Amino acid sequence: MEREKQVADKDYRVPSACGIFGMMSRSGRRFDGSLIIKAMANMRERSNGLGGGFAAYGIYPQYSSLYAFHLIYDNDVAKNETEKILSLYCQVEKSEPIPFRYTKRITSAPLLWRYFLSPKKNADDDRTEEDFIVDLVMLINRKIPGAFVASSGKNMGIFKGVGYPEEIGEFFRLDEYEGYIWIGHGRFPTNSVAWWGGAHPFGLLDWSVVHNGEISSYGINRRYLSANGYECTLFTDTEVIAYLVDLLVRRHQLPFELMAKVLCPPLWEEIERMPQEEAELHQNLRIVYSEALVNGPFAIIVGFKDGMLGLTDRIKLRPLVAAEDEDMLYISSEEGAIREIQPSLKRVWMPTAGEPVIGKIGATSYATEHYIS
Amino acid sequence: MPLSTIFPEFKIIRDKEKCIACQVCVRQCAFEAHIYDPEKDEVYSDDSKCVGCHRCEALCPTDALNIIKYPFDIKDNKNWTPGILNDIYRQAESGAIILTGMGCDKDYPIYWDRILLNASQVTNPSIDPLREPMELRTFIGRKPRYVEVERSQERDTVKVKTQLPPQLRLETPIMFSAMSYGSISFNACQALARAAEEIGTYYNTGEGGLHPDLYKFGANTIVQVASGRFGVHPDYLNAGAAIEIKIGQGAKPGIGGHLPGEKVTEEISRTRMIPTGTDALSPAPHHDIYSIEDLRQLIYALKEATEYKKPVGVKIAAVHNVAAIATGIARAGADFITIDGLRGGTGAAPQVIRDNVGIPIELAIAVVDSRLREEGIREEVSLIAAGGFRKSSDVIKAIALGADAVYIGTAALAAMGCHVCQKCYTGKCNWGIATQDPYLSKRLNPNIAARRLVNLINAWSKELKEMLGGMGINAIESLRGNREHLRGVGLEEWELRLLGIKPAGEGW
Amino acid sequence: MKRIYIHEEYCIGCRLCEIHCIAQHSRSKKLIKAFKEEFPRPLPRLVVEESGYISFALQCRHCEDAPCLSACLTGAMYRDEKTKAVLHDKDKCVGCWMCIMVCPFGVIKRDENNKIVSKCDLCNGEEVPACVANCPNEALEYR
Amino acid sequence: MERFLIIGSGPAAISAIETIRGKGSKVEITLLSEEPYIPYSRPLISYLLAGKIEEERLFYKGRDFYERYGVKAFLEEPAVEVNIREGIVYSTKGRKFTYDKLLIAAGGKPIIPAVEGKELKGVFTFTTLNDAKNIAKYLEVEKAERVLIVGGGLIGLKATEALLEWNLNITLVELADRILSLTLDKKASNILQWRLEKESVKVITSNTVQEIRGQKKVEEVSLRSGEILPCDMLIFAIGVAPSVSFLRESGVEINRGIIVNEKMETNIPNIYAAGDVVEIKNIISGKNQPIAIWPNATEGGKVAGANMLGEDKFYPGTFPMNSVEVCGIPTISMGLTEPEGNDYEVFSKEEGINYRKVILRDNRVVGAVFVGNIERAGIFCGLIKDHLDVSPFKSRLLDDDFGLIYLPREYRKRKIEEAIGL
Repeated sequence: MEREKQVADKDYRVPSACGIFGMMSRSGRRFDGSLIIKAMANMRERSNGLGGGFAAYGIYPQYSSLYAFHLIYDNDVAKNETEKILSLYCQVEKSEPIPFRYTKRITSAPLLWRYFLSPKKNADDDRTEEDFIVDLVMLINRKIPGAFVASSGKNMGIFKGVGYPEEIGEFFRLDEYEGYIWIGHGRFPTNSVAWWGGAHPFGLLDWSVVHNGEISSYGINRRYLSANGYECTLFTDTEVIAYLVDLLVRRHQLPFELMAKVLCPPLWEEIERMPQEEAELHQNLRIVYSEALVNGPFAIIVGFKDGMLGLTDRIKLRPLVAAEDEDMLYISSEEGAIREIQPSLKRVWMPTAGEPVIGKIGATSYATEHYIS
Repeated sequence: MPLSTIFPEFKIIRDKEKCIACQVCVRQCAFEAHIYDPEKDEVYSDDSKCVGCHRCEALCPTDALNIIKYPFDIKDNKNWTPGILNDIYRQAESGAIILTGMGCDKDYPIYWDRILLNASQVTNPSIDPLREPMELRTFIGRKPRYVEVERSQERDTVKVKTQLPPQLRLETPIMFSAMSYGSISFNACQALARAAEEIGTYYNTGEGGLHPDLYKFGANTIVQVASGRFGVHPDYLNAGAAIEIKIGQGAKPGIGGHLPGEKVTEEISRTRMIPTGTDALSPAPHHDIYSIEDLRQLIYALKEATEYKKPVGVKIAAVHNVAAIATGIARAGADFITIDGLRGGTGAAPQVIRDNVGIPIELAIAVVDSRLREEGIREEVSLIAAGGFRKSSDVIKAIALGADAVYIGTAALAAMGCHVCQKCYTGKCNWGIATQDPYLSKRLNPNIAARRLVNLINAWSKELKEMLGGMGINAIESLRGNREHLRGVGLEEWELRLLGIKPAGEGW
Repeated sequence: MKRIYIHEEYCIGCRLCEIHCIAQHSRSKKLIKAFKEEFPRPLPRLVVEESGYISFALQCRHCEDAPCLSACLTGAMYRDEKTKAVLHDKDKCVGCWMCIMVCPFGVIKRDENNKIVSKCDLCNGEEVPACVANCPNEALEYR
Repeated sequence: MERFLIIGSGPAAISAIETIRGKGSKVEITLLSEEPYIPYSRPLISYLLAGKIEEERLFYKGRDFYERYGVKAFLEEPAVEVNIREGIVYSTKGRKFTYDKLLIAAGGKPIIPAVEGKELKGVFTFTTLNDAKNIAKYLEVEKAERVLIVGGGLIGLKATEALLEWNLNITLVELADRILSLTLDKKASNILQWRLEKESVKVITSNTVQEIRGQKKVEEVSLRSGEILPCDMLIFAIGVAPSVSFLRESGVEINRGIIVNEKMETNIPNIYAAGDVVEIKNIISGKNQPIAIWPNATEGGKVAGANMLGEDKFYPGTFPMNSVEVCGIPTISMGLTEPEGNDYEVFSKEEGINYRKVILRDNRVVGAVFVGNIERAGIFCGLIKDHLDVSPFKSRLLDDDFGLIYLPREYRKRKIEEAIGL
């Protein structure tokens, strides 16, 4: 059990460097995965073959009302245990292996399975449907050795594994899927132990997160999440960010822009210069969410069902570039990767430290800097 | 006079070649250890009077003085040490409890010295605080669980709906712990107040009330309400930025306080609202708090009295059941909990209590922080650690263990000149700190003392920033409770478990 | 002009000012030597006053309107053009004590060995006078 | 250009000139002096006569004083008449000096009583440099050995002390029952008399010279008591009087000295006066009188000089004070030293030759005497000037460590602030 070897009963967090990429069609047009594979291949330098993956939104239109669970199993025992639990808590509409093809370099893989399901919630269960799903994901990840939920959102899926991202893309036959948002990740972990579940993107519900960096606030972010019901089982920084996003946006109902400000709050001296109302907002956010501040170098792209968000740390210790053409928004570690697939861009810009780039389906502007009157 | 077997603690070495008989030492020693002989125009010394405060040594213009430990050698004995024998001699002669000052000086483990910090290498750049912003600002007070905002539809605007309970804003997570006017001089109080104001932090009145001249520092004052209720009245409560109910003190858990009548000068009597010259006795418990619900009543009484505009906290000594007590206090409505560890200081305490009661602050912080988190109420209360913080690394380790801020007492006194001779209870502090004798207290120039305090805190803050930067962190809140950045050396399994840290050598 | 200011609330009566003043005006300017080997020992150019717990060191105030200047018969007492300090030229002094008679601070002394007066000279151009430099409690300030 | 004329070259004149030039004024200053010398310090003549200092040191303002200060000085040319209507001063040499503003600082003249034989050779006064020089010359030439000094006041004692250095046989005759009777109290007088007698000075009190006899020069004197004293030299030292004779007809108001107001103005516009020649307010008695002391002259000159420039300076007055050292015993006295009546409270303390006495009236210091230990005597000068109520610390006044520390803190603070012009 590779995962057990890594995780055992200890916290075991592996720092990594990465290439990240996100692209979306503002108009909601769906396109296949070959473009993002090409972009990721351009940033091969940023990976070392020990992890790659993609998230794609809009790929399961026929099951759009169901939760699509992507599972990675080490063995059949894990699969059987998991399916028992799934059928206990959910109505499983469809269960099938995730299609793949072996490539030159990827010649073996864990069991990869997907399920389309709806929760079977008791009437006296006062949890929201989403919380129910989150708890289910936590249960599987924590309790079933050798089973890992790679994604659990609707009309989206996460495809990831050990290998260079373009190989993972090929392996999962992503050119055969069509989505309106694609997020990619190539990983450069500092240790050699590789595990398919440990690759990015990391997902929960509709969230998918790719991340480049190492969070120096990890210890406290994790304790904060733990106090809020999120068990970090993967010991990756990405997992922490995904949970934080879920907590802040879904559960605490913060707008994306403010979620970004919780993760990367303005400096106190900046807050002091703000108009009073705005200063109060940011001060309160900082005080209340001090343990959700994500410190240390990072660049992330968060995907969600109607958009994506790019963000770097407070002092921009990791690269992030954004670009747009008529319909598309791109966010990437490197501009070259964007130009690889779209040489004629309307605008290319470097988001400043801690300032989110947010793209939403149907919206026209991406960067939201001063949205508070 | 029967033979005394007490031997001196210190030996005064006077270099006759250098001594110019200027008598600075004679004038400086309140214990009269130096005597001038006008006939011979010479100064000589009486070792038995020396308390080892080193005031004379510091002021001797020709460096003619050197105070050393008195060489008292008995036959080697690990059990019956000279110190233990001297205590026995003293008690055999006096029949009294041995009093002492400052914090426990015994050889219990100092966990700070067994905990190491992390730093970034390659995968995560360290941050240079000289080039990049580095934030130490800290808020003490109850925090809501989340922030609610109001979105306006027509314009893409957001307004904050959540109002925060009262908070103390600290520019650096270091405050000056409770030291009463009475235990320390007015000048010392003033220096602490001024330094707190300049730094942007807080000092604590202790249970000595608040002298009218210090009301102007109210915005940087935590006023204490202790079992004696000295100086407590509505103006006092409203003068400070926060209120701290003192249940216990690390140096003497379970023991009250006693300011002898001779120290109750006119000014102190006015400040404490007790008659001049009477002993100021603080009972061991609050006689209106015999249970946690009584504490809750007091907390809310104080909140009522201050219209819920000020955080109200509770200070306890770190004792065996500290975690459970702390959660009880949090649930009783306290906005912050101060935990004073084994090595916390005092102006006067029975030596036997000081040296034998309580638990180290390191363990107390760890278990309290963990317990509060386990119970999901960590954000409801801030945690202030006190008791023996000696340097910035102690502070940063305390924060990483889970404290929001720390109180420093002895370190602040040392910055003002204290040499930790432990004679505070005599009222004869030669450094002008723990005394009400105007001849002695003016030795503490509040301008100098405040400047030195500010320097110390600034220096520590710079060091905190360096250490944070090394860990790749640019805001102190990302370290608070972030025990990932701590590793233990030379600690037993159980100690690591209680501290919630991994042993050195183990990665993430 | 730059003057010595007295903060009596911080004077601790240690007399280090006096001791260092003596040394500063000794031949060797060295404390131990000045006290142990030089004779006669120079007079301190300041007075330390003490009563109960109050004390302060007092040296010539270098008054704006200095009575000693008006009283001096010999021109020994003069105001330094540059520093505005009231200085005393020992070669001109005949020891008539008129300045002692009029100095309201009582800070001009008889130097009986030399039959002239002795007073604070602000340490003659030292950056900080010795009394101020050696006050451990900033009870004296030079500004 | 405005023309200032100054009569006199003593400290009042000098300090007026220094004040005028110190303020940057470029007015024309003309000065008439009876002295043949550039300005010098008269009190120093006793040191010169004693051989303690060189003549050069008397010229305390430097040899180039008049040049440095741009003063056109006429030496040995005292004023003889002042015409206030024309604004003209006539000198002994018959010259006319016009002025816009006039300062009379003519000082005092030694009083010589109308006794027979006062014109004889060997009869001197002792106030000027020439006096000192003449005395010295006479002593050398005539080998005089027996000296009679008439007057046991300040000048007499100064002369006595100087002449002790010459190893002479000195007799001091004083009209009052003790020496320095106007300056010191009895006790202090006694101490000094004892000291003088120890130096073999014969002190005769309650007596005076009735006649001076001799062929060409002094040979003996007869005293009022009938005693005949052979002597080779006689020095009149019975005091000085304001030198005002040249003003008798001028219209400038004169009593014993010139009458001035607090601005040192005489009754005549543009005519000022200062120094020994004026009557100044004695702030202890409240009455005006000549107070012939050096600080009074410099202070008065300073105020006069400033007011001549159009400023508005006031001199509130002073009180008598003196510092005199006799044979190694310094004394300082100020104000009332031997008060009469019941209005006074007297504190005194005596220890060997060290003697201190302080006199209070209405809890204010009005006088003090110091003998031997004169340290910090000036503090009392300040107390008299400031009219400070000393009742809170009365009992401390004679303490060895008496100092500013016993004064009220506020007063002390203000005093220090005032000194530095705050």
